[in-house]
Amino acid sequence: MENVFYYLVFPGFVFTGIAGLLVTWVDRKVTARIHWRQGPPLLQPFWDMIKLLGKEITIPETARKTGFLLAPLFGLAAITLASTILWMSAVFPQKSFSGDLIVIIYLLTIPAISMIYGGSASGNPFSAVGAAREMKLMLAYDLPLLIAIFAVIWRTGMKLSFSEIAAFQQSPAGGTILYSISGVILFIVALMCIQGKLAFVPFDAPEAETEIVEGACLEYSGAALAVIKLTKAMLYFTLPVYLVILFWGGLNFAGIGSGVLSILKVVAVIVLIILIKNTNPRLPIRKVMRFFWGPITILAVIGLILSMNGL
Amino acid sequence: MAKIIPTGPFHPILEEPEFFKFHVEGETITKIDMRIGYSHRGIELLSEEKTWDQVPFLVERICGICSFSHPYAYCLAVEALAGAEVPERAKYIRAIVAELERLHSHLLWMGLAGHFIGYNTVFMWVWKWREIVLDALEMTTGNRNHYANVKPGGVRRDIEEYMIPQLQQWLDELEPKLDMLIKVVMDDPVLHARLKGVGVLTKEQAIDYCVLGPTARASGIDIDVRRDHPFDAYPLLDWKVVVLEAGDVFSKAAVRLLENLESMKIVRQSLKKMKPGPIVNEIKEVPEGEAIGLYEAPRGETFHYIRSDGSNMPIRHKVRAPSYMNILSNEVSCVGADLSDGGLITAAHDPCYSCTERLSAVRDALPDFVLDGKELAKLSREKTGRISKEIQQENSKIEKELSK
Amino acid sequence: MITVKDTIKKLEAKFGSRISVQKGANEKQYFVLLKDKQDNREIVKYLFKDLGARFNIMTGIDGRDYVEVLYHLTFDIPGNGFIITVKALVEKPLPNIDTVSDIITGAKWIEREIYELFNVKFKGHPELIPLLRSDTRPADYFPFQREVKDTHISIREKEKGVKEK
Amino acid sequence: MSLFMKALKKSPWVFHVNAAACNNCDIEILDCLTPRYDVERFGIKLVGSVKHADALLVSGGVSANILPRVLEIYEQAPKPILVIAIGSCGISGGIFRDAYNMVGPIDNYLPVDVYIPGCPPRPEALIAGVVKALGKL
Repeated sequence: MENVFYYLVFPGFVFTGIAGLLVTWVDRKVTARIHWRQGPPLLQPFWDMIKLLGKEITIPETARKTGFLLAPLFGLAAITLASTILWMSAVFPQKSFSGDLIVIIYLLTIPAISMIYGGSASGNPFSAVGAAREMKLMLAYDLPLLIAIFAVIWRTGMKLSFSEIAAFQQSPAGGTILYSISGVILFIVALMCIQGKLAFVPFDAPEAETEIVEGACLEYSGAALAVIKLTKAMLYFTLPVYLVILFWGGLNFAGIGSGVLSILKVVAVIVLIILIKNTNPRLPIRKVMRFFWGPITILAVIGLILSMNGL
Repeated sequence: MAKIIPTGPFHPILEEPEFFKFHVEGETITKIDMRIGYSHRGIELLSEEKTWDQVPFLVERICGICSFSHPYAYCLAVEALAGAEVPERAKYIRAIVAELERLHSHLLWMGLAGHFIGYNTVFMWVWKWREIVLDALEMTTGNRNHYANVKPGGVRRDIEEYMIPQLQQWLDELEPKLDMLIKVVMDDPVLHARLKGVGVLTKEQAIDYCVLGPTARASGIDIDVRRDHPFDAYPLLDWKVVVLEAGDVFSKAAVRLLENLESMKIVRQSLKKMKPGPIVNEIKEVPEGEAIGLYEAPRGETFHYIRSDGSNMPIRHKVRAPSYMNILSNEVSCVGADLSDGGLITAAHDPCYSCTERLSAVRDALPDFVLDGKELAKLSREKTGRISKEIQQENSKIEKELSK
Repeated sequence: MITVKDTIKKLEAKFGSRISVQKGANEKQYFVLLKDKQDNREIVKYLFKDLGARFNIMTGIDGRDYVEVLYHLTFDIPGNGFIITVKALVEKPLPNIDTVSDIITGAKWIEREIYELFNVKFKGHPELIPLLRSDTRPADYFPFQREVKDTHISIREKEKGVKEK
Repeated sequence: MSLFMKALKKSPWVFHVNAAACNNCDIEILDCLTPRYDVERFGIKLVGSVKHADALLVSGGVSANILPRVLEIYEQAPKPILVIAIGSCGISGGIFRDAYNMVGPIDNYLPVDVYIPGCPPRPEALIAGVVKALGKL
């Protein structure tokens, strides 16, 4: 029973959902401020969700019904699981099992796959284009991300569980990954990949709202659209936490001071993402792939080599 | 890719139904077919059922951005036919409202062009400043656009004394912003790299296609109806016509930017020179005959031809908006450009249907793929992104050499 | 400095009896009536190429038994620009006239529009297809023709026909 | 269901259809986005796909060749959907009412909830119109 509470309420669905929606609110507010606009009120994302839940779900007859409706639910389930495991390793270190890093890596790719499946199932040419681009984007950022994570595992002495990685970084012997040359390089690589995973502006070809009209989620409406937007919001909250745990000495809520510090780290990563989002134009999907396979992968390999011989 | 049939999805760029088909080899455009007429409303037939005084209301609703130019050209035609003389004060009021509208139209295009290249903040800021011009227009004529201010023989609404200081204060508020905008555009390396040499329209092509307004002045043709066919207050004021030579998208933007300053000058001088007096002398009856009225709209010369048989209604009224000639020049200025610039060039001369709602590129081997207007906007934004990166790299290289 | 006076003199010298010149509404607008519509290419070419006029637009006016085709050419001289309009009368049953789009490329679209609205065929036009092409209008419906326009009500009937289809 | 209605009032997503308008109503809709009016404060968002929309802003008296497309858009929109006719062209066909290829205002074909008068209607009127439409729910 206790696990159900963990999955559904505390670090799981409810907590991440609310936090995710708050983060999207911060994002919309900051972008509006840059435009000298006032931006939406605090509860706006919540009202959007509730409204979408009430709207009618229209299914185009060209769509494969079951796939079209189930795909978003897969994405939501995956992100809930991922965020629960992530937070469990931070709040109750003894609960985390060895190898949960590998589980998280898989779980975090399922939302993208669910978007691809949903987009192509909807039968609309626009969404087909959106789904194809999402696939290309996934291929692009997966390689450098895995190299960066492997470098972290190598640095912490081949440990595969979050709590051990966090413990290693906090212990005087290890020292946080970020405070070393290779650490900084790996952090930048991971940040770019996170930006790609969230499909934000420099790499938002799949769902570019002024491009192919909302991309893959064009045909979704009502509750199905609410699920997609919620998954995106929860991703927006979970990925910075994922980054902080791997690269920035993990989250520990032992004392008040360290708890506040780790929250600030997460906020810092979010602000970084918003900054990248607002300061550069969009890249076409071909350029995005070339960008990821070219400079970013080379950077990741350099980071790996540097961290191998102890820099 | 399958055929995409968007039917008016909203897009921050003003979308009006216009359809371009680029024939593409690899990335460069070889040929373009254009199809217009989606919002053809048969206005010329309607104006034959309206009296001389009702036609300005119809003619001003041809297009939302130049809603003072069409009635103004029409009234000049009627006044030529009736041989009426417009009172002095009415001439200045007409010049003020006309130039304010030119400012409002150029700023609107600036914002949209900024969005098209990828600078969303420019879009928001320029439209924020444009509100000042709309306030001025609303105070002097009562409406933000569709001013219903000009009528054959004079003007409908007078500019009272208390309005003048407020107008001058607004203009002083706007002037520094325009200068800042000009500085930003003139020496922003990314814009130079992005817009220079793109979609060039040489002088000979411009003459052959008879393009008008800023599009012609950007290609070195020194024509401006306000100076060549002088009417009303323009010969009494001193201002100059901005002419550039390069004919590319950059000089089309630069011509518009510098024209804004000229319009400000005209409005300021007219406000000073205006003396109290009557603002209209009614035209009793329009004799039989035909006449032509020309006016320099923000996008070029508008042409109105009227023919009357002495009755109180025109029997034929021909209207030609400037974009009618400018859009045709796409045929030449687009060829040779690469696809991501295609949308930018068609939007560069600010066509009155300023949109590329649907654009399909036809590749000989592949089945043709349809790019929505928005996709075009994305392509052009990416190019900006790429160019700004290259420039940053160059700058960093230069700094490294300097620092050594 | 080209002025109105000597342009008219040049025209009369070159075309003499084939044209008759009338003054328009004011000093700056002159109308040149062509006796025979075949001369339209020659006079437009002379005005556009030799005298350096700018082609403004063409207008179609539907008369009882002929269609008037007007070519408006403008001279932009700072301070005293003027407009010369060449009028050609095209008899009704089968209105057709030579195209000028090979002399002035800018005239391509307006000739297609006049063809679509007045049914005037321009011989030699590269692709004479309707310009506005609203797809619900039957091919033989020319809204600007006098027979259709005279009785305003008839437009509504014809229009109703279009709507039911 | 009142919570859903309250939510609908708080975040109305709007989709714009240009049925042969003179592009001035489109400019005023764009003006609502700009810093001075900024409709995002009320949660109003302009969406690119009709599937996400709660309200249809139809501007312009409908012309013959755009009518079938506007009807198709209406069918695709998820119900409950509001139809708001913009400007005097939207209400009565305006000054182009008896042009030969205009087929009458939008309410001959779609159930219209709110008419926003004005040529062009001011941005404030547009916002008030959308808010009034929500009140009708």
